[in-house]
Order: sequence, then C-alpha cells, then structure tokens
Amino acid sequence: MSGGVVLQGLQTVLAVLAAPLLTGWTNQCRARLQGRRPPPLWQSYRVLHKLFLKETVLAKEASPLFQATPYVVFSCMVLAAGIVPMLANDLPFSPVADVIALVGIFALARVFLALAAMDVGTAFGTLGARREMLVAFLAEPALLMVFFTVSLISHSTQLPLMVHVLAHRKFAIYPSLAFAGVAFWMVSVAENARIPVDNPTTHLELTMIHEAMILEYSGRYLALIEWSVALKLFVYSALGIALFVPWGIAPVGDEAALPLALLALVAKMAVGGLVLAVLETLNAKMRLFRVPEFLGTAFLLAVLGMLIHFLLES
Amino acid sequence: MSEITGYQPVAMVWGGVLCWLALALLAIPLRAHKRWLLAGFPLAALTGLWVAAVGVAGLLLPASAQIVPVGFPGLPVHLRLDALSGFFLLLLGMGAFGVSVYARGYFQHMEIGELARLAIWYPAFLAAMTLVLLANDAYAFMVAWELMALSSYFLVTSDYRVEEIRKAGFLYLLMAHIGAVALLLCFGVLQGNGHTGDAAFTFSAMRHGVLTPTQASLAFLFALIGFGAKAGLVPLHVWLPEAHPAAPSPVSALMSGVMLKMALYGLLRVGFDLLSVRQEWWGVLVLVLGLMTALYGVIFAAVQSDIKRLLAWSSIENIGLIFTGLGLAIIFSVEGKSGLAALALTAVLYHALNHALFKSLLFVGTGSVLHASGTRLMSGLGGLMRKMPWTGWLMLLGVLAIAGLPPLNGFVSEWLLLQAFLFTPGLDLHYLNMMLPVATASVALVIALAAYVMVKFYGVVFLGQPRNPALKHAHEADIWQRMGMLWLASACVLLGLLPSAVIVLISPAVQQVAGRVLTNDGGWLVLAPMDAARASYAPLPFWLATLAVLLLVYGLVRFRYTGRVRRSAAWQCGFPAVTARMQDSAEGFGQPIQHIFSSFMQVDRQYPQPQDRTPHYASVSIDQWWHFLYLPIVAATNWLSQQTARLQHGRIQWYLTYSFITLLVLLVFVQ
Amino acid sequence: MISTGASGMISGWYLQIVNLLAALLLLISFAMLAQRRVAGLISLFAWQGAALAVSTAIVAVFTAQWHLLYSVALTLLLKVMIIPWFFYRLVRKLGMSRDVEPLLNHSLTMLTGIVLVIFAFNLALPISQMAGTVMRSTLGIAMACVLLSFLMMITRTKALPQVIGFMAMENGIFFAATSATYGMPLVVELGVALDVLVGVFVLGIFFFQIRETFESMDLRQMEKRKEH
Amino acid sequence: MLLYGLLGVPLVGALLLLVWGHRRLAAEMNVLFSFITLLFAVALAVRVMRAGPMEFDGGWFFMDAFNVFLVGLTALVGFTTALFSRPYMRIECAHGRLTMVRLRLYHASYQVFIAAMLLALTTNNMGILWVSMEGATLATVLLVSLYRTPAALEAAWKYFILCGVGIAQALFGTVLLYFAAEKVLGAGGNALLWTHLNAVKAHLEPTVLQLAFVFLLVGYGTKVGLVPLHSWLPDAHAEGPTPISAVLSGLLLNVALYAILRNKVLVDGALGTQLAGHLMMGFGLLSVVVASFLIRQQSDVKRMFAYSSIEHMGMMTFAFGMGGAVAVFAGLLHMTVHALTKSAIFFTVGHATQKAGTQLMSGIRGLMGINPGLGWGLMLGTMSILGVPPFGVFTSEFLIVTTAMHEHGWATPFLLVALGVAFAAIFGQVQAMVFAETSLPRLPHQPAMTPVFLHLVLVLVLGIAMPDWLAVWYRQAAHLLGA
Repeated sequence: MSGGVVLQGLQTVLAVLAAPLLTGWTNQCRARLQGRRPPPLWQSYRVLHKLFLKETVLAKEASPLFQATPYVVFSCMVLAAGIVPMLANDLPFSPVADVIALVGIFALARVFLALAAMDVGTAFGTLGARREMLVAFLAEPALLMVFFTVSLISHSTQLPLMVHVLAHRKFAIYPSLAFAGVAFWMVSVAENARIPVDNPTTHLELTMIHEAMILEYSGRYLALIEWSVALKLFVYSALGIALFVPWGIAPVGDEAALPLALLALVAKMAVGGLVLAVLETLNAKMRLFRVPEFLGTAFLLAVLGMLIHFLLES
Repeated sequence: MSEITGYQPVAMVWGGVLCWLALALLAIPLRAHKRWLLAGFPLAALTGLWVAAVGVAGLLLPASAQIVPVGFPGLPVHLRLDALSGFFLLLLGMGAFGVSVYARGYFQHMEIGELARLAIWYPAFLAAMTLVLLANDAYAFMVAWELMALSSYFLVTSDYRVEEIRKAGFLYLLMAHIGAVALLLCFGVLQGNGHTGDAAFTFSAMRHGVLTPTQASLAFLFALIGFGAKAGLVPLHVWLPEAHPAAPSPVSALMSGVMLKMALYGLLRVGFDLLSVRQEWWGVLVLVLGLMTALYGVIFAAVQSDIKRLLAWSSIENIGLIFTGLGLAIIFSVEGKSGLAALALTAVLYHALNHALFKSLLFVGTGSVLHASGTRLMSGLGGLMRKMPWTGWLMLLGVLAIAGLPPLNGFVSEWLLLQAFLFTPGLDLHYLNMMLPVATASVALVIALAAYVMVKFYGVVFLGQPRNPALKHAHEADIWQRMGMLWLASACVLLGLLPSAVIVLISPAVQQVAGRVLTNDGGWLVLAPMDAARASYAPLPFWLATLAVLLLVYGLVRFRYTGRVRRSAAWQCGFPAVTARMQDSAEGFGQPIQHIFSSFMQVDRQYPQPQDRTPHYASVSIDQWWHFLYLPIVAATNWLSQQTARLQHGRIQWYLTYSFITLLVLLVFVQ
Repeated sequence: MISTGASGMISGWYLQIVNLLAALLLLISFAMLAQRRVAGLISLFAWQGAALAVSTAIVAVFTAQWHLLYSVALTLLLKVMIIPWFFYRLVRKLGMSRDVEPLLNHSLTMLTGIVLVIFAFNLALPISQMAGTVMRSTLGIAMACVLLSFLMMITRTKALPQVIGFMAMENGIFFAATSATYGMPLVVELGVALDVLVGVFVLGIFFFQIRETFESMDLRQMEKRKEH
Repeated sequence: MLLYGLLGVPLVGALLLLVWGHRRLAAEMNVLFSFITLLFAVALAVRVMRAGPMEFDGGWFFMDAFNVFLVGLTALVGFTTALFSRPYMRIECAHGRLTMVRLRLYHASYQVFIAAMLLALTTNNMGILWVSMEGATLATVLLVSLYRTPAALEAAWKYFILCGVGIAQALFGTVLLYFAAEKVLGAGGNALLWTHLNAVKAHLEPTVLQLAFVFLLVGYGTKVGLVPLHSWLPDAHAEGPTPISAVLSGLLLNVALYAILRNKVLVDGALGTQLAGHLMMGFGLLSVVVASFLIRQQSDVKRMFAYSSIEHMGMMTFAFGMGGAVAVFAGLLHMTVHALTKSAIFFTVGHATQKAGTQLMSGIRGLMGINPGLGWGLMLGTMSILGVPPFGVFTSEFLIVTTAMHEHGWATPFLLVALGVAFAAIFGQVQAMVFAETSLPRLPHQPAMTPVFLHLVLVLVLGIAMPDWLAVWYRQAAHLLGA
C-alpha cells in the first residue's frame, strides 16, 4: 500500500513535470515536418519560467474568479494526472474518481476557464468561451461514449481495472475498440485545441478558440494555464495509451516492471507526439461550423463502437 | 382526529400542514399589516424545517397511517407516511426552508396587496404539496393535487396586472387541469375492484386491486399524462417556460424545485406502489419521453435570453433526466434486476433532491438579480459579480452543481445515472440493448449541453461588463436572501461531498420502491454502487485533494514567484475602444445551438437596419410543439364550437323544430 | 257507470257523434294549419274549443262522468269565449289582422301534416286498445292534433298565430285526457285552467310590450339573440 | 302546519308585495318573507330527517329525503338571492333601468315563483306538480322581460313559447301517466299521487309509461335546459335581471329535473329496463358536449354562465341516468353545489355588469381593482364551477366521472373533452375580467358579498368535510330514486 502511495506521488509528479516536455517534443516534430528549425526541447519550460517571472497585468474588471481560475484549472489537471495509470496500475488514489469523474474533472476545468474568459467582458473572451463550450458539449459525450465502449469490455469504469483487463486479455481484435480509438483521437484533438479543430499557435479572431479565452491572462496566471494545457495533453495521451495500447504498464505489486514501464511510456509518448505532429501538419484548420460535424462524427463512431460491441463481442 | 397513537410521524407532519394552513388563513385578516405578513415567512420556513425533520423520521421509521374524519362521508381523508413520502417531505422541507427564508427578504419590497396575496397562497401551496405526499386515497390526493395547482396559480398571477403573466397563468392552470383530468382517469381505472363504494378509492384498496394488463397499462398511461403534464414532460411542457418566469422568484423556485418533484412522486406512487405489476414497454416509453424532454429542454434553455425562462427550460431538462432514470428503473424492475433498479432509482431520487436544491438556489438568486437590476433579459445584465458578490459566489455554486461538475451534488446523481446506464448490457430485450447506448449518448449530450447553458447563464449575468449603465446601482441581496441562498448552496455542497451518507438516508425510499437498497461497496467515504471494482467515486477525498493541490500550487507560486500584479485596462488584442456591447449577447451565445439544432425550433429573427442608431439583433426561438400539437387543437376546438354555434341562430321556429324533431325521434325510438 | 260492452245499443249513436266531433277536431286542426288570416284562425280556434266542449259534454252525460262537466264549463268559458274574444280584441287593438305568411310552403306543410297524422295514429294504436273508455279510438286523433299544432307553431312567423297554435295544442291534450281517461282529476283540471288563464293574461301584457317595443308583431324581428 | 307555513308565507308575501312592493321597505320585506320561508323549510327538513318520509293532508303532500333537501336548497337560495337583490335592484332603479312599479311586479313575482317551486317540490300529485311548474314559468316570464328592452322581450317571448310548448308535452305525458295509473288505482285524484303510483309502479302498463316518459322528458327536459331543447335558456338568463338568472339557474332547473326524476322512478319500476336511464344519459351527454362548445363562443358573461348551467344540468342528468348509488349520490350533490355556486357567480356577475354598464365580457375588466371581494368571489366561484378542488363541484364530478368510467367507459372521453373545453373557455374569460387592468374607479358602495361567500363556503364545506347527516340524507334520497 505504501508502495502504492509512493508510486502514486511519483507518477503524478512525473506527469506534472514531464508534461511541457511532450508539448516541446510535439512542437519540435511539427517544426521539422514543416521544414522549420525546431525550437529546443526545453523551450516549453523556458516559456513557463519566463512567464512566472513576469509582471502580471490584470484587467481592471477582473474578479477574484478570474484570478482563481488558473489555480483551479491546474489543480484539476494534476488530479486528472493522478488518476490515469501511466507507469503503474497500483494507484491508491484512483478509486476517488473513475473515468466519468475524469470527464467531470476536465469539464470543471473547462467551465472555469470559460467563465474566467467571460469575466473581463471582452469580445474575444466571450467568443472564445462560447466556442470552447460548443466544442465541449460535442466532445464530452463522445469522450464518454469512448469510455463506455471500453468499459463494456472491461466491466469497469475504474481506470486501473480497465487497463488491467485490457492489458491481460486474450489477444483479439476488437473492432469496437478501433472505432473507439479513432473517436478518442478526434475528441482529444478537439479537447486539446489542436489542428484541425483549433490552432494553438494563432491569435486570429476568426479561428481561435482556446487562445481567445486566455487572452487576458499574463504572467504567472498565463504560466499556470499554459502548464495546464500541456498537462492536459499529457494526460490525454496517457489516457489514450492506457486504453488502447496498455501493454507495458506495471501491474499491481510488480515494482520490477517499473523501469520497463517508464521506457514504454516514453516511447509511446514520443510516437504519440510524432503522430500528432504529422496529423497537424497534414490537416488544415477547419471552419468553426465544420467542428460540430467533425465531433458529430466522433460521437457517431463512439456510438457505433458501442453498438458493434453489442453485436459482435457480447 | 381518530387513530392518532403516540407521536406518529404522520401526525407530526399533519401538524406542519396545519401550521402552514394557519399561516395562510391568518394572512387574510392581517392583509393590511405588512410586518405581520412578512413575519409569516420565517415561520413558514421553520415549519419547512420541521417537515423536513419529520420526513427524515418517515424515512427511518416504519410507515404510519392515520385517518382524519373530514372530507367525504364514507371516505375520510386517509393519510400515510412511508419512506417514499418521507423522502419527498425531506425534499420539500429543505427547499421550503431556504426559499421561505429568502422570501422574507425578497417580498419585503412588494406592494401590500401583492404581498397579502403571496402571504395567503404561499403557505397554502406548501401545505397542499405536503398533503399530496401524505394522501392515501384518491380523493384526498386529487384535492391536494388541485389545491397545489390552484394555490400556485394564484402565486404565479400575484402580479396579475401584466397581461403576459395572466396568459401564463391561464396556460398553466389549463394544463394543470388537463393533467388532473388524466389523473382522475388513472384513479378511475385503478379503483380497487375488489371493493365497492367509497372504500374503492383508498390506495390500500388499489394496491390489492387486480387489473388486467390492459387496464394496468391504461392506468399507467393516464398517470404518465397526468403527472407528465405537471412535471413538464415533452410535449406537455409548454406551460412551464411561461409560468415559471411569470411567478415571483421564490415561487418559481418552489414550483421548479419542489412542485415538479410532486409529479415524480405521483408517478412513483402509482407506477411502483399502486400498480403491483409493471410492463417493460412502460419503462421504454418513459425513457424515450424523458430523453426527448431532456434534450428538448436543454436545447431551448441554450437559446433563451430571459434568465428565468432559461432556468425554466433547464428544469424541463432536469425533469427529463429524472424521467430517463425512472424509465430505466422500470425496465430493470420488470426484468427482475432489482439491484440495478435500486441504482437507477437512487439516481432518480438523488437527482430530484439535487435539482430541488440547486434550481431553487438559482431561481432565488435570479430573483435577487431581478430585484437589483429590474430586468430578466440578459441583454440588460452583466458584471453583477462585482456588485453582488454574495449572490454571485453562491450562484456560482448552484451553476456548477447544475452543470453536473464535481465535486458538487449534480455530478453525483448524474454519475449514478450514467453508471445505471453502463449496467444495462444483459437486458433480456435485445432491442433495448441496442437502444440504450444511444440513450446513454443522449444523456451525455444533455449533461454536456447543460454545462454550456450554465456557462452562458452565469457568464452573461454575473461576469463581463454591465450591459446597462443602470446596473451601476445594482445592490446586494439583503441578509434574509443571503441566508436563504446560503442554506441552499451549502446543501448542494454537502450533498455533493457526502453521497454515501445521503444514499443511506434515502435507501428506505429506494427499498420501498425497488424492493431492494442500493448496496454501497465503498464505505462512508467512497461511493461505489454494487461493486467497488466496477466504479467508485469519492468526492470528499477528491475535494480535499483538489484543495490540497490548489493550496500547494498557490503556495508554491506565491512563494517562488513574487511578481507584481498590476491592474490595467483589458488587453483585447490591443483593441482600444472596448464597450460592453462588444461582449457576446445571450443571443450570440445561443446562436451555435440554434444553428446546430435548427430543426427543433422555429426562429424569429429581428435584424438591425442599416440606419439604426442603436442596432439590435434579437432572435426568438419558438417551440415547434406549438405548431404541431397545440395550435391545431385550438383550431379544431374553435371550428367545432363555431359549427355548434350555428345551431343557435335565434329563430324561434327553428328552436321549436328542434323540440319537435326530438319528440318525434324519441317517439320512433321507443316504439 | 255504463260499460261499453253491455250497452252497445245506446253507445252506438252517441259514440258516432263523438267520433264525428273528433274528426271535426282533426279537420279544424288541418284548417288551422292552412289558414292564413289571423281572424280566421281565431274563429277556427273557437270552433275547435266548441267541438271539444260538445264532445266532452256528450261523453260526460252518456257515461255519467259528471265531473267532466266542470271541464266542459271551463273549456266553454275559457277557450270558446274569453280567449277568442281576447284575441279578437288584441287583433283589433294592435291592428294585426294582416295575412299570416307561413314559413313553409303550403302543400309541403299539408303533406307533413298527413305524415304526422299517420304517425300519431300508429303511435296511439297500442295504447287506445288498452283504454277502457268509450272513445278510446279518438286518442290517435288527439295525439295528431297535438302534433299538428306543434307543426303550426313552427310554420308561423307572427306572434299571435303561434300562441293560437299553443292553445290548440292544449286543446289536443285535453281531448286526449277526455278520450283516454274521462279527463284528469278535478284539482288538476282546475290548476291547468288557472295556468291557461294566467298564461293568456301574461300573454296579453306581453303583446302590448312587444307592440310597444317593436311596433310590429312579426317574430322575425326577434332573432337577435344568437351565437353567430 | 309547517308545510302550510312553507307554502303560505311566500304566497302571503306575494300578495302583500303586490300591494306594497313599490314602497320603501319592499326589498326588506322580500328578504323577510324569504327568511321566514327558509325557517319553515329548515324546521320541516329537521322534522322529515328525524321522522322519515311523511305524507300530509291525506296524501296531497309528501315529503321524503329527496324533496325535503331540495326544499331546503330552494328556500336557502331564495333567501340569499333576496338578500342580493336588495342592493342590486336598488341600484338598478337608481340607474333608471327600472321604475318602482316594475319593482313591485318584481317582488311579487319573486315570491310567487318561490311559492310555485316549493309547491312543485312538496306536492304528491303529479298533476299539481305540472301545474306549479307551469306557474313558476309564468311567474318568471314577466320578470325576464322586466327591462322591456327588445332583447329582453325577445328572450321572454322565447322563454314563454318554448317552455310553454315544452311543458305542454309534459302535460300530455302526465295524461298518459294518469291513463296508466287509472287502470291500477282507479279513477280519481288518488291515481296521480306519487306515493300511490310508486307503490304499484310494477303493475303500470309499460307501453304507456314509456310513451309517457318521452313526453315528460321532452317536456320537463325543456325546462331543465337539455340540448336540443335548451334554446330558451341562455336568452332568458342573459336578459333577465340578475337575481332572476340566479334563481332560474340555481333553482328552477333543479326543480324541473326533480320532476323528471320522480317520473323516472315510476317508469323504471314499470319497465324494468334501463330505457329511461339511457335516454337521460344521452340527453345529458349531448348537453354537456354541445354546451361546452357553445361556451367557447360567448361574449356575454351571463350567457356564458347560462351555457355553463346547461352543461352542468347535462352532467346531473347523465349521472341520474346512469343510476346506481354512487352516481345518484353524485347527481344530488351536484344539484346542490351547482345551485349554490352558480347563484353565487350570478351575484358577483350582477354587481360586475352593473358597474361596467355592459354584459359584454370585453367591457368588464379588473374586478380585483374595483372591489377585491367581488374579484375573489367571481374567481373562486368560477374555479368552483369548473370543478377545481376543494370545492364540492369537484367532488360530484369526481364521482360521476369515475363511475362513468366503470359503467360506461365510452362516455368518459366526451365528458372530459367537454369539461376541458368549458374550463379553457370560461377560465380564459373570467381571468381577464377579474385580473386585467381597468380604468373604472373602485366600487362606491359595498356589494352584497355575504350571499356569495356564504354559498362558496357551503360549497367548500361540501367539498372537504361533508357533514354526515347530509350524506345520510343524500343516500336516503338516492335510495328513493331507486339506487
């Protein structure tokens, strides 16, 4: 048990610390693919450091809610990181929240961010909040559906258990999982404000979603938000790994498997970042009103996955 | 009073009812004394607390019954307090306490005439709802039910000079009446056929009545129509978005938060208690209707620009979710999966309780906003967080709760509901197995959309900049109002943090309805229905962890980085001339929804003209049901009545002819 | 009490007179249906009353139903004298002796009348067979009179003819009472007579009121209370 | 003795008022006489309740639970209406709509009317019953035309002719009844005594009685206002003075229905079939449905409530037609509550129209502002008549509908649709009348609200706590009606 607590802490801290690395890696890959000179891998940390040290400028109208939001969002992401198995399955904290609660945590962070965006009362902030919520209400059910499909196979909504079942099942091709996987990818893209749904690198009024929400943040608040964004991407990636390629995660009580698990995680994350970069390079950002169609497709795929599970696998 | 033995809980509730009735009656002679009238509300609140306490007693103690020898000869008023009514009494009492405390502050600025009307009907309304929960025979139930409708009608129309309010009241009472007629039919079918005379109307006779499947289905359908009309089930929901905004806010709070649950209670009473056997298709029907209601409600909530209307539609949505769960419970119970039925029912009851609290909170908070700003339209609101911090923060809790976000109470019940859905595989009916994933998806969609709606609601009203210069003078709610809201908000938090305890508390009600309690595999800290390995949720540790991380991060950041904070104008990408009109309006926020779900509604848009000095865009989304269902009925009625009127054309010879022909026809008939 | 069976000889001729009078009543009813002039209508009404009175008197005398004589007296007094006289006076005073235009086509009315008579006869047949009275076969005629008067009320557009139709209907009912049961109990007869008297009195007041207000007795002015 | 008091007081009152009716205290005298009548009625009721059914005067009069309850109701509503008419008619005079001479006519006829109805209720003789029904009609014809407006005259004329013709059919029916009775009971006055008839009803000739019932039903049914014989009713209610509308709706219709029911008992006994009941159900249902659709078309408030009376009379007729203990009980209860409620409504409507100067509902607005008592009176009265609990109308409708569901399921949809339409139509109008903004000033004088609230409280008591003795009474009456 105590080992579990240590592992839990270790893994969470690792996630928090390593999250900007994944962002940096993705950016590097993308720059390479686009023929630009890549920023160093540590660029994300530098940016965070810089932001933390900077003077914070707050809008006059900003309320305490605006100031509290970065902390809330960041804590939510840390919590999420504490639930998703990355290295080991032995997570004493995980009964606190299952996948549905995980979706809830993400939603909480998002709602706070959207409210904060509306707090100052600028045109961009409200616009961003609206678009963010639009994306969310389509993405969230799709995400839930993905989880449900997986949980139908694993008979649980507890992540460690799901991972355990998925990793130790007899090897078989689950078409439902394939559908769910594609849907999950689409949802993650939307949730993490990546191309083709959103572009994290632009500040164009017509296209931006996430960036519009955090326009008014600066200094340490912005740093926290950026860090949360990185952490969110990391958690999502870990989630994808846990659900669809869970092999390698150390089972309960098997400390010896940990180094291998770490290696596997790094490898999978690297591949994941690369894939993300490739896809971002290949696709163009879509019009805002194509987004519902995009997410609708994800939703449909997830539901199809569930139906297929009933039809073929049960 | 016969048959009172000792301090039976039922007799104690009866005391609460009498208290409320006495307050109502006392208000009539005191109708000119403002101070006395206002003093009635805290007393009503205390009575509410008392009723809630007795409700808990009803949950924990065995059922108790009482016969009060008033009412119909041969059919005295039968009262009974069992766990199910105990639960709803608890709900009623908790809601009533908070709202009544609030009402003391809210009503004190009313004109005396309106205050007097409110002071008379408000306690009467509470008493009627209590009686609905206690009634143990069809007659008493109907009387209480209609008294509830009547008193709430008078509360809705307390400001009757406004034509819209009258229209809303009319529609409300009409729908209530139609619902009551359906209930009458339901009880008519249920009438215990083993008994004759007046005794056939007692619930105990109905419980033992033997019905054919057709009769039972008929009774259930009538009950569904009757209670659905009160609950606002689509397509019987049309009154709700009209009546709730029309009422004074505490009344809206009670109606939305508490009265709608009486419909749930009624359906549970009829469907699970009076009808001993259920059929699976009832569950499917309720499920489908519930989903439709939820989806319809939330979509329309998203496109409203009147805050109370928005909340009213959101109530429709929540009722939809509740009924979805109920449908699931029926399906499970028919299939003999009583454990799962218990899970679904727990979700239903939990959500009902939650909704009673957060919707009351939101409605009363809206009342404070209305009082401070004088408008319900979002286009004239904004930035109230800074003027009304108490209201703002307490409302934030309500908003987060209703949006189904952890660690508040809304999340718990929605989590339970989703868990219930996840357990559906393995039903005997295969088409259900196929259908339920889609249903699950819809529930998820509704929950996500609810968050959208609430961000819109809170963001537009409390955040941003005031859209109307007059809002500079907005004032904070007074101490009574704050206390009321505080009560409701803390209840939301507590229910969110201690779900295991709550589930234990409501388990007698679940036991009574589903025949089994929901087993919690996780102890008092962790909520783990059925099996901890399948799913668990522990809000208290969750909340503590969040808090810990938050404090840690805050501490670290503040300790490590001590950078200055400077206040300046908003950045806005450097755009200099920022005005409040540049923020998203309510219509703007609803536009994507209008766009995506355009087939659900008919949108009337008013576009600004090029020469407008203050260009304004407005869009009103009209419920399609009006066109599909209600207007054709009205037209048909009018047509029929015009045709009938042709009979009456004033010429006496014709009238004589009618008599003559009648005579001849009858003579031929008897020959 | 003379039983019909035993005194076939005596009953023979008076019964024939009664039957004749009954036929006369029916004829008068038809005549009233056809009559266009108000004055003529009033005299027909008086004649109808007279025929009623005579037939009742004959029955009273020959069957020793002496109480029927009260009824005869009342009929003579009311329906042959007072009411016609009153109506004549009204007609003169209010100047409404103009022709009565029926609402319905004349021949159609007659045809309907005949159908009604057949209908009434059929209706009365089983009942009159049960009756113990000497003039039971006239019940059908009484019923026909009632229906014909009803028809007459329907087809008239002026107030007075309508009232006369109403009174004729009362005559038919009286005739039925006599023919089926040798009249109603005396109290009832008296009561009915009182009602008729009061009714006519009320009617008189009424006519003046109508006249005052509408300046005509045409019912077509009184069709304003309607629903569309 | 009590009986003579009951019948004599209004007659004496009528004579006195005929002389005195235009003087200063005539209205008070009217109230006084009505009150004494009420006292006699109560005393009689108590006696009958204690001692059971009794005959008076060698069988000329007969009191049992059924008619004594109607006597009580009639005397009560007669008294409260007199109370209401005192200020009402005074204001009418002040407005110049009436002269003192007509007021004399009014007062005298009012007492005659009450006397006629009491006679109709107490007499044992079916012939006298007819005579007094006709008398009640005649007493009110001139009251309907009291205002001498063209509309009032037209209404009165239709009332006179249609009811006259109708009641002539009833006379014919009575003749047929006598014809049948005479064979069993022998000729003479006793053959029309209801108690005697009732004793031998099984031996009465069925063919005759069924024919008789048709005529009686059409005849008295015209007075009840059953569709399609109802055409006089809305006119007479709308154009007469409001107190008369109140007693017409509240009392006369009941008494006419009483006449039908007395006859139905005999016919049922003779026929041994449900024919009479089915006919009544048919008429009742038709009345309920047609009247409720006609309500939708109204713009005149008194007309609207007149149609509502048709609807409710139809409801009662339907209930009595169904027969059975519960339905008849409900029918009797409905009689009571409808009489009380409808007259209360007419009282408030009277004051409202007087104030607004029009009977058009579009012209009557904001009663709540003019006088809250008036507003609440009309509002609650309407709620009550529409069958909203806890008022007694709901109770009876509850029983009627639930019984109908079990006995004649096919009829329930019609009943309920009609109730729904009537609800929407009436309530939509009343709400605006009571609540909407008005430019009229407050009512200068205090309206006569005591009768209104007295009636409503009684109806409320009937709805939530019916006293046992009353229930026993109703049950006895229901038993008498063959249930």
